[in-house]
Formats: sequence, structure tokens, C-alpha cells
Amino acid sequence: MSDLRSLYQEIILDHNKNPRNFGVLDDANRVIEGYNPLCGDRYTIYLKLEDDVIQEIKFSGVGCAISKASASVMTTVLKGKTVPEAEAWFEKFHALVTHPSGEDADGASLGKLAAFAGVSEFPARVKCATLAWHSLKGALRSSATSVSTE
Amino acid sequence: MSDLRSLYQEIILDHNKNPRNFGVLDDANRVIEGYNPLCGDRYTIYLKLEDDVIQEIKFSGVGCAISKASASVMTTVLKGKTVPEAEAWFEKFHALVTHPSGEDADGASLGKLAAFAGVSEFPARVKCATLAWHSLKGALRSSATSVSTE
Amino acid sequence: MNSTTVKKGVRDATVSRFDPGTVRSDFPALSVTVKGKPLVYLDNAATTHKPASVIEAITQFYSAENSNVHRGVHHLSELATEKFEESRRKVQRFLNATESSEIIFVRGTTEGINLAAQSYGGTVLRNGDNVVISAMEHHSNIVPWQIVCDRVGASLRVIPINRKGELLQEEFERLLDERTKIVALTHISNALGTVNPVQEMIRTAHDRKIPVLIDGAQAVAHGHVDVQELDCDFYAFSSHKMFGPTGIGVLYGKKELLESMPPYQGGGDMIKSVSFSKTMYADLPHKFEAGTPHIAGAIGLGAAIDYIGELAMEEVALHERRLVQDLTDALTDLPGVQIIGTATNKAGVVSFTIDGIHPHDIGTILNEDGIAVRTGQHCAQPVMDFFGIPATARASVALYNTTKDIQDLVAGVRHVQKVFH
Amino acid sequence: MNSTTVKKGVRDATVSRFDPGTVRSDFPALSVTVKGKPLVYLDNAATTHKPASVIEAITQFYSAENSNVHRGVHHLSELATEKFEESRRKVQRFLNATESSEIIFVRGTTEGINLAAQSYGGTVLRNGDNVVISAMEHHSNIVPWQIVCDRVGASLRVIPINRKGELLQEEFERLLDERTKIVALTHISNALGTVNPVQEMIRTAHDRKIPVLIDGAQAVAHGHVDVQELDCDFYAFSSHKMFGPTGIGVLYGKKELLESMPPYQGGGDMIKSVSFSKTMYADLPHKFEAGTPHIAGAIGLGAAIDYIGELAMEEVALHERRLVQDLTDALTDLPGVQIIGTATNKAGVVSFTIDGIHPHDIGTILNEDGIAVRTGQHCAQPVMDFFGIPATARASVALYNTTKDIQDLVAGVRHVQKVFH
Ligand SMILES: Cc1ncc(COP(=O)(O)O)c(C=O)c1O
Ligand SMILES: Cc1ncc(COP(=O)(O)O)c(C=O)c1O
Repeated sequence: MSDLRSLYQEIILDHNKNPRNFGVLDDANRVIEGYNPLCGDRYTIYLKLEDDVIQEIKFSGVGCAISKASASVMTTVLKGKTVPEAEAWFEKFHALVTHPSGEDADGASLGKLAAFAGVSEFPARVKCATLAWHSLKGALRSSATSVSTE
Repeated sequence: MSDLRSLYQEIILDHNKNPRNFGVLDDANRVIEGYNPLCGDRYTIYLKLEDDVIQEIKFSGVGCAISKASASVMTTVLKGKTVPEAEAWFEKFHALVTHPSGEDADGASLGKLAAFAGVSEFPARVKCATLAWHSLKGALRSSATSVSTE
Repeated sequence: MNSTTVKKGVRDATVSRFDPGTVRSDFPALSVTVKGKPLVYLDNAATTHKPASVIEAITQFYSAENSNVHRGVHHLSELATEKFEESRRKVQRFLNATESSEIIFVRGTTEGINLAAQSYGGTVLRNGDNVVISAMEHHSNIVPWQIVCDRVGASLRVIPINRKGELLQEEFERLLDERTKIVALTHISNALGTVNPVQEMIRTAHDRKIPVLIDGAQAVAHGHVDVQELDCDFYAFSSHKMFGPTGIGVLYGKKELLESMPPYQGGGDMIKSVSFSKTMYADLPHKFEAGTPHIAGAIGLGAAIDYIGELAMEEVALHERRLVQDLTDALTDLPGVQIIGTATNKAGVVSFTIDGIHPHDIGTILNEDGIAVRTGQHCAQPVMDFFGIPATARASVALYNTTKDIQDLVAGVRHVQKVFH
Repeated sequence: MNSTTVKKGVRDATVSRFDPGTVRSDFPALSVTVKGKPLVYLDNAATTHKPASVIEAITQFYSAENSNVHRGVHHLSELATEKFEESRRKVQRFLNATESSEIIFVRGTTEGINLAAQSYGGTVLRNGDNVVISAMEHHSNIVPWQIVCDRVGASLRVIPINRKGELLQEEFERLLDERTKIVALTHISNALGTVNPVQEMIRTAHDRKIPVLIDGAQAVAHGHVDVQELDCDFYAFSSHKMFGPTGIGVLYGKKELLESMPPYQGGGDMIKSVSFSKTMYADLPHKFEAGTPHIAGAIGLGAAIDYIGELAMEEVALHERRLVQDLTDALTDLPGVQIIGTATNKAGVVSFTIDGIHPHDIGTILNEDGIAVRTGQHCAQPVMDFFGIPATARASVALYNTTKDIQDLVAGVRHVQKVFH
């Protein structure tokens, strides 16, 4: 039960129920779809990128609580960040969910993202937590229109 | 060793080395090829059938000692026999090599064929012993030109 | 099975010849613990566990009988060949096929269907022809037909389903025409549990001289299958879904069809003679079994058939139907839970969703309670699309499941709802 | 392996890190008796025996880890997926492939070559093109190419051999032209034992931009294989010939080639999304692995790779070469015995005939002495045709064979000659 609570923290359940920045961004200049064929999770990430800064970011789609909350929290964290800053956040987040808890993760500096520390205990859910992030990285880097984690 | 001697009886070794009725029968009116793809044994049986009587019978081809001796002994037994007689011999021979020794086989009535009684102890060799006989049966029955035991 | 012991799994133990409580001890994997809790295994539609007798048959083969088959005169090779071919005869009897040469060993259902689609479909289908499948097929009974249809310019026609998850029979008849070259249907749906009226549908197709392939992946573990009674032209199933090893399965085909078909793969054991200019193919079944087969797998499948053969399969089917009914009743009583697939005739499978909770999360939370269910699309994406859902959680039973397993799952579902408030 | 124990199998035991006498005890099947005599197993080119660790890995999977892979969130499914994918990484390291996604699990060498022939050959070959193979190929590396060539109107070109059983390199170069779309070659001949200079031949083909498939069925158990060093484009092998279970094998392919190829079979696990109008295929390696794979087989193969990894394979190769040389010398000394295949570079296999005695009879008589050899055409009928013989007797060694096995076989051959006077 304690394991489960560490995965399904209040903040995750909240973002799952009430996702922030959810919907289509009409004036996006980068749009990418992320898909996990194993569970059918499918999200679209919309970015308005100007002068290397993420001016606007929204997402739409369906998926599990972990993937949806992760996408939601990601948008709140990244809005207004530069591309290098966003990539640094990607690395931090990736380390957090793939490394045994605490080892590399610096809770203090992670803010809301720290809620995802429990994911590392659930290897099968790492792909859920990182789907939106992988999509984002694809969107920042290239003009690819689809990314899949499998 | 005694098992082996019961398989490779003198009469079999003799017919293997000096096959009788070996060669092509020029005025044959039935010719059939028998083939065992597992070991590559391949024989052609030539028959001159007149008024339901096997007037002439020869064979050619290559194969192991058991298959060659069996073909050779068969030709000596069947020359001059009627088709029903030949089919009866087929049944006797088949019973001899497939049934546990002695059970069904009536040694006395089998003559030279009795030399093949040991084959029933070597299930993998039954197909060798019966290849020529199956071909013969095919030749008696139909105008088929190839028979395979596998 | 001991008929006097009273066990929870059978309501009326005094008249039963089958006791799920007792058979459990035949399956070593059922006694593992997950997260410190005893395993509640309800993922049998994905794969079943293996009785000790099957594991032992494999160990015995590798330890004392191991050899290649078909081409050796030495003792081990004869022994392996005999055991391998004896398994083929066991499958023949299991399906009540006319001849053992109608039994082709393949990797599983998927390969069996691919073989039929390529070798039969690829030969008979012409530009403008069609293949009729259903809206509830597993990807394994969709994609192979798509591939061959694409190649020759044929089209796929799909029998629609209703909201209960049943095939629309009038639509089926309407789809069949003189350009229909084959019908490919699942016996039991792995996503919905629907048992299709395949015998009637085969008759309908045969009235129009159209052959029928049945995907039996979900059927063989749950009751008696008789290919002569069904009169199907092909029947495919997987060993691993009926208590046998992985990597082996069967394509049954009627002899005259198999004989008319070109080989699927080329290689050793499937030829009569080879030269660089011309190759003659071997007789059935070897024509379709190129290369060294999965010998230990076939022998293990034979042991699984022996195991099933000792049980009263009608009792097993009855027992499983009760479990499915109990679970359906209990889940229907829970607010916010929907059963997906409510056909009148169902077997083995209960798919469900919970309002506001994604199946993936359901699976993770149940796993914390030691309960194994499958979550996702179950390789049946068109079914999910039809019901407008991304995925389901699926509980699927086998002969060793008990009423306690069902109770544990229902408690688990409540727990899931609690975690999400 | 214990380097201080002095055993018969190693001449210079004090410097050896590999002791065939000791490894024997790892293989349960080596201690069976045949006709009351201890088994002398010299049919390793057909299939090898399995160490206890491989059998144990399979038992362990079915008893405590059994589940389907890739689609489950529950504990057993995660465990099975992790073990299955770990085996893929073991194969990757074993072959020194660049990425684990270049490792496709198939049933065996035969299926691997069929996959390449259909999916790669079937895509690139056009009417008038050609495929170059050699005169010493196993049927598995002939028939799949014949099938695809027949379909598209391409032709098969055959590199001839000399009387020693070596490929004629000048002829090889002459056969290659701008219409050659692929070269398919065996690494080691199962009928003759010839080790082909594949690395040089690959370079020759690559100079003309022609890709090369290597049939590694007889190579993987006898020494180190490095696909990057060879620079081959495809490499196929079977688990059962390298101490692993039946029903599993590998097709290695360079990533860019595999990515360019259409799927081979359709079904579950090989797709990204399916609808009745359009299907998107999954990424490598899953695109080529439709349906439930042979999970226990892949795990068993992983255990076999672990087993081999603990031995000094250079020592093993040396040991086997000595056995082959000893046997060759001893048989050459016997009047009436001919060695078929006398290439300068040989490994594993000694094929022979005896004047006036058919190989089938040789096999039967040796079996009475407990000696297992293979007799027949070894699925290499063109080789038999070349040498003008119906068949051979073939002794083939593995790492657990000893000098005593060779002595027993030589005594057995004398016995054969005695039976026939
Ligand atoms: C050289 C060679 N290629 C291919 C094969 C076929 O291997 P498998 O039967 O395991 O598919 C063999 C084994 O018989 C072989 O020796
Ligand atoms: C109805 C149905 N058809 C086909 C398959 C494919 O079986 P396999 O993966 O064993 O080839 C399955 C199992 O997943 C199934 O449930």
C-alpha cells in the first residue's frame, strides 16, 4: 500500500483528474504525437516556440494516470523555459524515474516533478511517465511528427 | 551382436553382394521407381506381366544392404507367380517385418524370406526392407511410376 | 480428480468429477507469491500455466531422449522421432482429425494463420476477390490477410458486431459472394469472451463453397473441439494457451486443401529431392515443416493433451462458466464498472472498464494485491475502436481458477476505486 | 573448468583451461546407455545435448516465471519480458552485434533464411536478377532462394567446389555481376566440415555492393563469431545446435537492412496500430516477431550462451580440431574407408564412406555399439551428387567429446567391416 501511495501521489491523481494546459493550441508551431503501442496511450504535444523559448505549451490525448499527470505537470514546468532549460529538465526527470529512488534525484530542485519519484519502483510504468517528455524532446529537436516509446 | 547377426544374416549379405535379377528388363511392360527420401535408397522394378502372371522381374538401383537384399530375394520368390499370389506374399512379408518376431510369421512357409525376420527388431529399417515390395505392389495395381516410403 | 473432497471451487462437489482446488497443486507456478501475496492468476487468455507433467516431459526429453528427428538411424534419433510423431497423433485425436498428416506443427496460432493466408490465400486470391473476417478478430487473424490481400489486390470484408459483442449473422450472409475466397473467424474472442456460432457460420459459407479458417486460440483450453463435427477447413491454435510449452502450435487443415497448397517455408525435411534446377516436395505433413521442428515443444504439447484428457472437460467448461458468471454479477454490482462484451454465449473472459480510471492503472494496483490481469487493447484494436475505449482490463480464467480468485479480484477492483477515491 | 585435473580429453592438461572430461558431467543426456552400452554421441551437427543449466532455466521459467511478454503490467509478465529481452541482449553480445534490435528471434536457421529470402529477397529481386549460393549449401540455404527466385523470375547461381570440398574462389568472383542481389553462403558445411573463408568472400561481394547472408548453423558451437568483424549483412543460426533448446534461433540483420524490409508474418506484437484499412508496423525487432514468441526457448538460449561464455572457446575449437584430425588419421589408415571432404580448413565434421557398405548399414551397426552418427544425405543432396555417392556416414563432434569417443568410433568402423566380412 505504501508503494502504491508513492506511485499515486495526490498531486498525480489531481493532475490526472484535472489536467492543466489540456487542449489544442491553435497557433502552435511545433506539433508532435507520442504513442505507446503497448497500452494505447496517445498524446499530442503543441508548442509555440519563439526565439528558443517555449512561449506556450498544451497537450491533448488519452492515457493512464501516470502518463496524463506527467504530461500535465510537464506543461506547467516548461512554460516560459528556453530549449536548453527544457532539455535539462528532461534529463533530470529521466534520471528521477529510471534510477533507484533518491540516488540521483535532488528532491529540492525538482519541485512538482518530485511526485514522480515513485515511478522508479514500477519499471513497467517508466514508459508512461516519460511518454510526453520523449515527445517533447522530439518536438524540440526536429520536425518529426510522431514518437513512440516501446 | 546376436541382434546384429539376426539382421545381417548370411543370406542377406549374400544377396546384397550378389543381387539376383539385377539390371534393366528391356521388354518390361510395368516399370516403377521406389524412393526412400530419408536415406536416399532408390530402386526401379521391372515387370513383364502376362495373363496375370509375372513372367519376368528385375530390378536396378542403389540402397542399403537390407533394401537391396530384400529386392533381390523378392525377385527370386515372385518370378512365375500370379498377381494374387504376389499380393499374398506381400502381406506375409509385411507381417514378418513389422510384427514382433515369430508372432505372426510362419517360418516354414516363408522360405528365403524368413531371413528378414530380424528386421522387426529394427523399426528404423522396416522401410528399407519393404521399399521394393511397396514398389512392386504399386506396379501390380496401377500405372503409377513412382512410390515413396517415408 | 478426487470427487469426495469438498473444495470451494466447485459448488456441488458431491456430484463433480472435477475439482479446481485439487488441480491447482499440479501447477507449480500457481504457488509463487507476488509482492508478498499469493498469486491470483487471471491472465489465462494471454498464456496458461503448465502442469508439472508438461515440465517433466520437457526435462525428460532434454535429459535422456534429446536428438534430432526424421533423419537418424541411431537410438536417440529413433526415440525422438517416435515421441514427436506420437504427439502429432495425440493432437489428431484431440481435434478428432481424420489423419495425423493433417496436423502441421507451427510456432503458434499466428504462424498457423500466416501459413494458411500465404500458402492458401496467396494461391487462390486474385485481384478483386475478398476475404471475410469479423470485427472481433485478434490482430493475428487480421494482419496476415491484409498482407496477402494487399499483394494480390483483394479486399477484406468485416462482419460487424452489435453492442453486446455478437456477430451480426444477416450481415455475414450479405458479405459472402462469388468473389469470397475464404472466411476467417475466431472461435472465441480474446477481447470480449464471445463464443461465435462457428458451426452454423461454416455451414453458411460451405453452402456457397467457401472454405473457413477458425482461430481456435481461445477455444482449446475451454472445451471439446471436433474439427470433423465443425467441418472447418483450417483450425489454428497455440500450445501455450492450453497448458503446453511456448513456441509450438498447430494448424489443422483438410487433407485435400493441404495437398493442393504450395509449401510455406523451404529447407530441410520438407523435400523429397533437391537439385539446383528442381526440387520435389515431401508428402504431408512434412511439406509444411521446414527445418528442425520444436521437438521438445511438440512433446510438451502432447503431455498437455494427456493432462487435459484426464479431466472431465464438460465439468471444466461448466466450472469456468460459473466463474465468469459470478465475476460478471459481482462487477455489475459495483458502481462505475462496465463490462465490455455481454454476449449471451461467453467463455473464459471478462473485460471491463472503471469510470475515470485507465486500465493500465487498474492493472498496476491489482498487481500490488498479487492479482494478474491483462490491460490494454488485447491485440484487438478494432474492438476497442468499436466500443470507443482506449483499452480494457481483462480477467480470464482457466480450469485451476477458484471462486476465491474471483472474490480476490472483486476486492481488488474496490481497492482500485479507493486509491482513486 | 578445472585446469589441474588430468583427463584423457586434453593432451596437455596442465596448460588447458578447458577439460572435455569434466564438462561431460554438465550434460545429463551423455550418461544414457544405448543397447546396454554407454552412449557415444557423435551426431552433434544434427543437434547438440543441453547442459543442466539450460534445462534448469527452462524448468525455472515454467515453474515460477511463466507469463506472456510485452503486453502485461503484472509482475510475472514484467519478469518474463525482462528475461526474454535480456536473452536478446545476450545474443547481441554473443554475436557482437551493434544493437539488440538487430537480433530477431526465429524458430531456427531455416526460418531465419526464409525470412531473409522472402522479406529481403522478395523485395529486391526482379526478373532477370540472380542469387549466388554455393554447391555445399544445406537445403535450408537452397530451397528458400529457389522459391523466391521462381516467384520473381530470378535465377540461382552456384559456386562450384573442388574434390576436396572447397569453394572455387575465382568462380565465385566470376559469378558476381550487376544483377546479383544477394550472396548466401554457409559458414561451415554440415556435410563436409569445410570452413569457408567467409570474411574474404563478404569483402569480395561488398566491393560490388552485394549483401551477404551467412548460414551459421554449424559455426556457432565451435568458435567465436563476430558479425561486425565479418561484416556480414545477415547471420542465421539455431539454438538447438549450440546447446540450447529446440524451436528457437536467430536471424541477425544489419539495422538499415532490417528497417528497409517489409514484415514477414503478421499478427500480435508486430504492429503499432491496426485498423481494417491500414496497419502500422512496430519498430525493430518486433516488426519481425509476430505472435507470442518461444519465450522459454529464448531464455534457454540465453542460458546456453551463458554456459558457452564460461568456457575458453579457443581451447574448445583447438580440442575439436584435434579430435577431427585424430579421427581423420585413424579412418584414413583403415583400408576401404574414404573421407568425403578433405578441405584444408575443417571443423566439427568427418563424413566418410566404406567400400561396399551402405551408410545406412554403417549407422545401424554402430548403434549396436552405442555409437550415434548420422547417415544419409545430410540435407545436402547436391553435395552427394557432386561426389557421386548416395549418402555418407557422418561423425560430428562437440566440446564434450573425448579421444575415447573417437577410439570407440574407429573400433566401431572395424566392427562394421567385420559384419560385412
Ligand atoms: C549448415 C546448416 N544450415 C541450416 C541448417 C538448418 O537448421 P535448422 O534445421 O535448425 O533450421 C542446418 C542443420 O541441419 C545446417 O547444418
Ligand atoms: C483469439 C486469438 N487469436 C490469436 C492469438 C495469437 O496467438 P499466438 O500469440 O500464440 O500466436 C491469440 C492470443 O494472443 C488470440 O487470443
